[in-house]
Amino acid sequence: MTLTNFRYGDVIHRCFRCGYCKFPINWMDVNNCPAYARFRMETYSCGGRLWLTRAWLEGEIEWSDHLADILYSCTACKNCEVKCPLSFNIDILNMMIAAKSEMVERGEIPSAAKEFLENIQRQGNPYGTSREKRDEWMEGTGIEAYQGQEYLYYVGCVGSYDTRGQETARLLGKVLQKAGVSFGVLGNDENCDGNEVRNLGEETLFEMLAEDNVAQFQGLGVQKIVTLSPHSYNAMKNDYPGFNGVFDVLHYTQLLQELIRNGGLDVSGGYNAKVTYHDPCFLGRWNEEYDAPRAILRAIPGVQFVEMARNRNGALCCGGGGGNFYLDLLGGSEDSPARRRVREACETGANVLAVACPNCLTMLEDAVKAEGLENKLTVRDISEIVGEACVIK
Amino acid sequence: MSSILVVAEHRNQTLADVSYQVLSKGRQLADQAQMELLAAVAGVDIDAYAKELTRWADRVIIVNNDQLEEPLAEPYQKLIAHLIREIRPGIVLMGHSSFAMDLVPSLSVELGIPLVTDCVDIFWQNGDILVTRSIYNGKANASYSFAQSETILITGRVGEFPVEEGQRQGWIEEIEFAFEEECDYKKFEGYLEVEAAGVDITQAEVLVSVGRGIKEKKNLEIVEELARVLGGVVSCSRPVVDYGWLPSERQVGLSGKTVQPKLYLGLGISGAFQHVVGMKGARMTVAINKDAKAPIFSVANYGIVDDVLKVVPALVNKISELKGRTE
Amino acid sequence: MDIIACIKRVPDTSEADVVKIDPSQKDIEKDRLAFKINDWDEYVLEAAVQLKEKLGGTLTAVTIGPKEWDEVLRRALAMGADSAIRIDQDVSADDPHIVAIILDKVIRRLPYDLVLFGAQSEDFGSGHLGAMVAEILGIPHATLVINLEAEEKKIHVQRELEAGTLQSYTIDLPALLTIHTGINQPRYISMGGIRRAMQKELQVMSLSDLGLSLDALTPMVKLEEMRLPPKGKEAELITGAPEETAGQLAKILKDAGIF
Amino acid sequence: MDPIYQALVDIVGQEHVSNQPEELFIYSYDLGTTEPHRPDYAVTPRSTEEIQEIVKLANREKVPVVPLGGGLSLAGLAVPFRGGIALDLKRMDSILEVNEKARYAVVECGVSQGQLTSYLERNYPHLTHSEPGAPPTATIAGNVAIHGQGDLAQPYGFNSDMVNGLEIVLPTGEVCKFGSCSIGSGWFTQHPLPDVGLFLGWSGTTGIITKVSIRLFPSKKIRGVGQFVVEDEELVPEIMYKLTHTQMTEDIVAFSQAVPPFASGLQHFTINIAADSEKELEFKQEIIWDDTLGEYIRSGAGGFLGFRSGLQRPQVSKTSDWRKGGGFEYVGSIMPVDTYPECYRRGREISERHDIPYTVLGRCVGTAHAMMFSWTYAFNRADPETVRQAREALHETDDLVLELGGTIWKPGLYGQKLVMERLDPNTLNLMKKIKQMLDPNGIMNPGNWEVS
Repeated sequence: MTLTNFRYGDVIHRCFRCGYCKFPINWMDVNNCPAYARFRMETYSCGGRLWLTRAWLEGEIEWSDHLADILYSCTACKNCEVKCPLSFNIDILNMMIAAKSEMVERGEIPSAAKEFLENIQRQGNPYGTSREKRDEWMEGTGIEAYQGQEYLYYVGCVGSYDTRGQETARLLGKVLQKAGVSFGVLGNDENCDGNEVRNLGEETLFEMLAEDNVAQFQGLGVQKIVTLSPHSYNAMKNDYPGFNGVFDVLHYTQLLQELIRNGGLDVSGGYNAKVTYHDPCFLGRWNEEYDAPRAILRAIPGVQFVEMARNRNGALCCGGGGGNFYLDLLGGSEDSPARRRVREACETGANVLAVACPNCLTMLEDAVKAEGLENKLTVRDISEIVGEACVIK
Repeated sequence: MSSILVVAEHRNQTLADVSYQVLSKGRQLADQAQMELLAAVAGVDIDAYAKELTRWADRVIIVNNDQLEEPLAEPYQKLIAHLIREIRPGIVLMGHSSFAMDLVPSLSVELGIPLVTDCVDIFWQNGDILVTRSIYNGKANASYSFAQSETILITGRVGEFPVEEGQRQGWIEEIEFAFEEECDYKKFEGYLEVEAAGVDITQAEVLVSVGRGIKEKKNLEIVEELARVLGGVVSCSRPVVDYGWLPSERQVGLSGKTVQPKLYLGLGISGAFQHVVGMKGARMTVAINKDAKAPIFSVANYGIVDDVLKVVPALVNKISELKGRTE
Repeated sequence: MDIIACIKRVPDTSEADVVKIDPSQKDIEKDRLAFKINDWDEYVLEAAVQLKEKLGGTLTAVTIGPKEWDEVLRRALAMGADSAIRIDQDVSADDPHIVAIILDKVIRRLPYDLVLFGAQSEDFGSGHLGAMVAEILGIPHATLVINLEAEEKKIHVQRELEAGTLQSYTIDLPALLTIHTGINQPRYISMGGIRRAMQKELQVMSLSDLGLSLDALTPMVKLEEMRLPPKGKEAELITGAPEETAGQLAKILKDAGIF
Repeated sequence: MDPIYQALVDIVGQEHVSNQPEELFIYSYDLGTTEPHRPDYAVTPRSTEEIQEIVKLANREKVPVVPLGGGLSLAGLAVPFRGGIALDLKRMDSILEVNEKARYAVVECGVSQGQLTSYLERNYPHLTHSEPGAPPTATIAGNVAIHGQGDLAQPYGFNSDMVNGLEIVLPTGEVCKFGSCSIGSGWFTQHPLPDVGLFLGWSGTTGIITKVSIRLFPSKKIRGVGQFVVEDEELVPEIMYKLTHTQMTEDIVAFSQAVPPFASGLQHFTINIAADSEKELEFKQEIIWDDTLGEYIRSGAGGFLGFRSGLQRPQVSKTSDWRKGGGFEYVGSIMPVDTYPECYRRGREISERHDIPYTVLGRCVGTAHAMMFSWTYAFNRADPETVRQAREALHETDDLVLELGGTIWKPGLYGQKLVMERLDPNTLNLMKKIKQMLDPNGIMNPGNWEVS
C-alpha cells in the first residue's frame, strides 16, 4: 500500500508512545483519552493510534475493520494535543484526522461512519431524517426565520433532530426572545455545519458544506452568529474564515454571559441546585472558553457550583466527539467515557450536571440512565438552567 | 379468457407454501370468471404432488422428466413456454420465489407477453385482470393493468394469499415433454444449506431480533444481555447479516428462517415484508424503533418509538429488577 | 474482463411518512425528497470494482434517466468505472420491458463479458429487469447472486434461495447477473472521489442515438393508480422516557409469563 | 475458533483479549531498539484471580506470559520473544490503601507513578513517593520490579528498597504474599521474616507482581531544584560526596549533554531541596551553596545557576525527539560514584563514534553509596541506520559498564548475557534451581534471564 499523500509522513514516527496523552492535566489517572479509557488496550491510546497509522502507511499492517474502528474511536477531544510534551503536538490530532481521510478516500470506514456521511450528503444531517423535518423543533415557539436580524441563531443537527437536543434548542430560543435579542433561524434551509464531517476525515464534504453555508449566510447578510452547539461554533469560528466566511461567531454561553452581565437577562428566578459543569471539548480545549459557562452558573442565584476533579483543559470528553455520538464506537460499557464522567460528576455531590453542548447532553443523560443515577443526578443544558432562572415555562 | 395456469414449485420433497397460496388465489379468480384452473407440476415421482393439486385445480398437468426435478430456471422456461404455446392460458400464475424470479422475466421476453411480479393483490375489474404491487418498500401501493395479450404472467408475493382448503377433485393429465438439447452454458452445481452451528433460532421461545437500528456490531453485546435475562436468543434481519454482524443462521425472514416464538422482540427492525413473512407466526410481538411509521408497528402487539440503544439497557435493568424480586 | 453495471437513482423513502401520493395518483410527490443510488446497485458497483481490481479490463456504468441521474454515474466513476453512459430519458415508472429494450441497445454497442444489475430496485422492486435484458441479449443469467467468483471465461455464482439455501452455478461468459445485498461491503464514496470523477467522461445518449423512439416502445403493462397502503392494525404504543417505557414493557412481558 | 483465545475470553471477557493484528503489532514493540516480536494474544486482566486463571491456562497450554505495566523499560523486557500472552496490567489500577501514619501505600500493579503522585497531592499533601524520571505512565510495580530509583533516591535508596510487601501470582498460578501482610499484619514492612525475595530484578520471569506496598515519605511544603555547574568532570564525585554529607538534599543528579552546544562538556547538577518554611529553606540553601559548594564557586571551578521552587515532572520523552525520531534507549548502570568522570568520557566517545549527540547522567543513590549512571542514545525510528547505530552504542556501553566495575541496571538480552557470563557459578546455579522450581514449564517471560 502506498499512502504517499499522507500529509504527516515525515513526522508521525516521532511519537515515542510515552503516554502523556492519556492523562488529564494532573496525573490523576490514565483515562483522559476517551478511547483508551473505554478499551484500555494500548492500540486505543493516542500513541497506539499513531503507531498503527504509521504501520499502516509503511505496509506493516493491513487495513482492517478493527483498524478503522480504532482510528474512528478517536473523539477529536484534543486531550492528547494539550498533554503531549513534544513540539509536534499541534499536529497529532491532525495526523489522526489525516489517517481517517485516507480511509475515507479508499472508502474503507466503519459502517456507521459511512452511514453518517451518506446521511449528511443526502439529508444534511447524520440521522438521515428528512431535510423537511429540520424545523420541527421550532413548532409553536414563534421563532422567526432569519431575515436580517442581528443574530443568526444556528441550531445544528443535534438541536434540530434529537428529541433532547430539540428541547434545548427551543429553550435557548425562548431565552433569547425573553432577552429581546434580535435573531432568526434558517429552519429547513439550515444545513449541517460540517464540524464532525471534518473530524471524520471527509475533507471534501466538509469543504462543500462550509462553502454552501458561507454562501448562504452571506447571501442573507448574516454578520453575527450564535450557535447552540460548540461543534458548530468551532467550525464557523475557526474553519469558515478559510472559506472567506468571516462572521462574528458566538457560542450561546458567551452571549448569555454578556446578557446577564449587562442586565439584558434577568436570572433572578434562580435555580436551586448543587451544580457541576462538564466542559465540552469544542468549547473548552478547542476554543479555550472555560469561563463563560461558569460565569453564567455563578451568576444564577441558588446555584452552588462545584468543580469535578477533571475540569477545564483536563476535562474528560463525553465520548461523543468525532461523530461518536452517532457512531457509538465507545458505548456499551461501564468504561464508556460518558459513564465514567457521570460517576465523576456524582462524586462531587452535585445533583445537576450542567452541559453546554447538545451532544454532551444526550451522551451524558444516557450515561446517567445506564448508571442508574437518575435519582442522584440530572443532566441539564445551561440553556435550560438559564431558562428556569429567567422563569420561562 | 380460457384458463388460469398455476405452475407449482417443489424442492426437498415438499411443494412450496407459496404454490398453495397462489393456487388458492388462482382458484378464486377462476371461480369469479368461470374459468378453468390448471396446475402444472414437473419432475420425477410427482404423482403425490399432482394428487395434492387436484384439490384446487380442475386439471393437473404432470410432466415426468428428470431434468425438471430441481427448480431451475432454464429447463422450466422451456417447459412453461411449451405449455403456454400448447394450452394458451389467459393467466400464468406463480409464487414470487427465487425460482420464479430467475425464470419469469426471460419467459416473458421469450414469448413477448406482459409480466407483473410480486403482486400483493390480483383481481378482476370490468372483466380485466388487475394487480396491485407494493412499492417503495411497502410505503405505497400501485395497481397495474395489462395490454391486450393472449397470456399474461403474474407472480404473487409470498405469504400474501391465504390458503383456502381445496374442494375440487380435478383430474390429472400427463404430458410428454423432452428437451432438444442440454443447456451447456449454465451448469447447476448443487445446493448449499446454511448450517445451524449451535444456535437454532427456530427452536427458541424468545427471540430478541435486531436490525440495522443497532448501528454497530458492538451493540450486540447489550442485546445479548437482554436475550440472556429473557432466556432467549438473538436473531436478526437481513442487513445485520449483510454487514457481517451475525451469521446467516440467525436471520429471520424470507431468505432466512421462519420462526414462531412465544415472544418476538424486534429491535431497530423496520419490518420490510421479507422479514415479517418469517416472524408473523410469533405469539407476541414487540417492536422498538425510532421511526414511528415503521411497518413493524403494524404487525406488533406492543410498540415503543425510541432509539433501541436507549431502551434496551433500561429494559435489561427493569427485567433484572423484576426477576430479582420474584427469585 | 469487461463489465457493464446498470444502475439507477431512487428517492430516499427510508422514512415512511415522507411518502405522499402525487395528485395525479400515478406517482409519489418527489420534489421534496432526497435521492440516492439504489441500495442494491451499491453492491453491484462494489462487486464490479472488485472484479476489475482483480482481473483488469473495463467497467462501464449505464443508467437511463434525466440529468440528475448523472449523480449515480459520478459515484460509479469515483469508485473506479472507466466510463459512464446515461440515456437521457425518464423511464423510471415505465414497464421494465421497455427499459430492457433500451438497455439491450446500449449494451450491444459495448464490449462486455459480464453485465451486472441490482437484484431489485428500492422504488418499484420488480426484480425482473436484469433477467429480461439477458434474454434479449441472448446470454445466460443468474438472479439474486450472493457469492461470485470469476475466471477468464466463466463465473461461479451462488444464488440466494429461501430459508438459508444457496444454489450454485457455473456459467459461461458472457453472462448477466443480478446482485443481492450482502455479497460484499460497499465502500464509502468520498466527495473528493466524486469531485475528481467530474474530470472523467460521461456520455449522454438519446433514444434516437440508439435507433429507438418512445412511440415505438409500447408498454405491456400500465400503471393505473398509486395509493398509500391501507392502514393495518397498529401496535399498542408505550410512551415515555426510556426508563418508563422499559419499565412498562418489562411488566407486560412478566405478566405474559415470558420470564 | 482458537481454544486458547476462547479460554482467555472466558476468563477476562471479550473486550479484554485480542488476537487481532493491531494489538499484536502494538504489543510486539518496545519503545527502544529491541527487535519486535509479536505475541499471540494481548490480554488486559482486572484482578488477581483473572491473572491466576490466565497463568494456569498458560501452564496447561505451555504458552508464554509476558507481563507489562507501563511497558517503558526500553530494554525489551516486555517484548514477547517467544510469542504467547502479552499481559497488560494497567487495568489493575486501584490504590488500595494509604496508611498515613505508617507512611505507605498499597497499590495494584497497574497503578501508574502519575496516578499515585496525583492521588497523594490531592489527598495526602504531606506525603510523597520516590518518583522515577520515567513518564508518569510508568507503573509503581514495574519500577520496583526492575530496581528503579526515583527522586528520593539520595536519602532513601532504590525504590525496591521501599517495598513493604508484595502480592505475587507465581508462574504456576498460586498467589503468595511477602512481608508483614503475609501473616495478616498489614502492609507496613517487608522485614524480618525469612527472606524469599525472588521477584525483584527478575524481569517478570519468576512471577507477576499484583500488589505492592510502597513506602511514602514526608513531602515538605516547599520543594525545589537548585542548579550548579562545573567544567571539570573530575570534580563530580567529591561534590556528590560533600552534598550527601549535608543530609539536606532529596535528589542529586549530575549530567552532561551535547545539546545545547554551548553547554556541551559542562557537568550540570540538579539538587533537590525541600523545606517546610522559608527559614528552613534559607538554612539549607546556605549550607549547600555557601558552606558546601562555595569553594568551587569562589575558585571559579563551578557556578550556581539558581534555584526554582516546585518540582517539574521530568519529561524524558523529549529526548526521543532529539533526532526528530521518536526513539531513544539508554544503558543504565549502578556504579561507584567515583567512576563518574570515566563514565562521562567514555560514554561521550561512544556517542561521538556513532554520530549521536551524547547524554549522560548520574543519579546519586543513597548516601553516595552508588549512582545510577545512564548513557542515552537517541535514534530516528524512521531511519533504520540510526537505530542500528544506537543499538551498537548500547552494546558497547554494556561492555563498558562491566569494564568499569559496575553492574548493568535492567539489562536487555545482550546485557543479561554479559552478566550471566560473569556471574559467580554457584549463584548462577542457584538462579537456575529457583527458576526451575518456580516456573517448571518455562512460561514466564521467556527469553529474559534464561539461566537454563
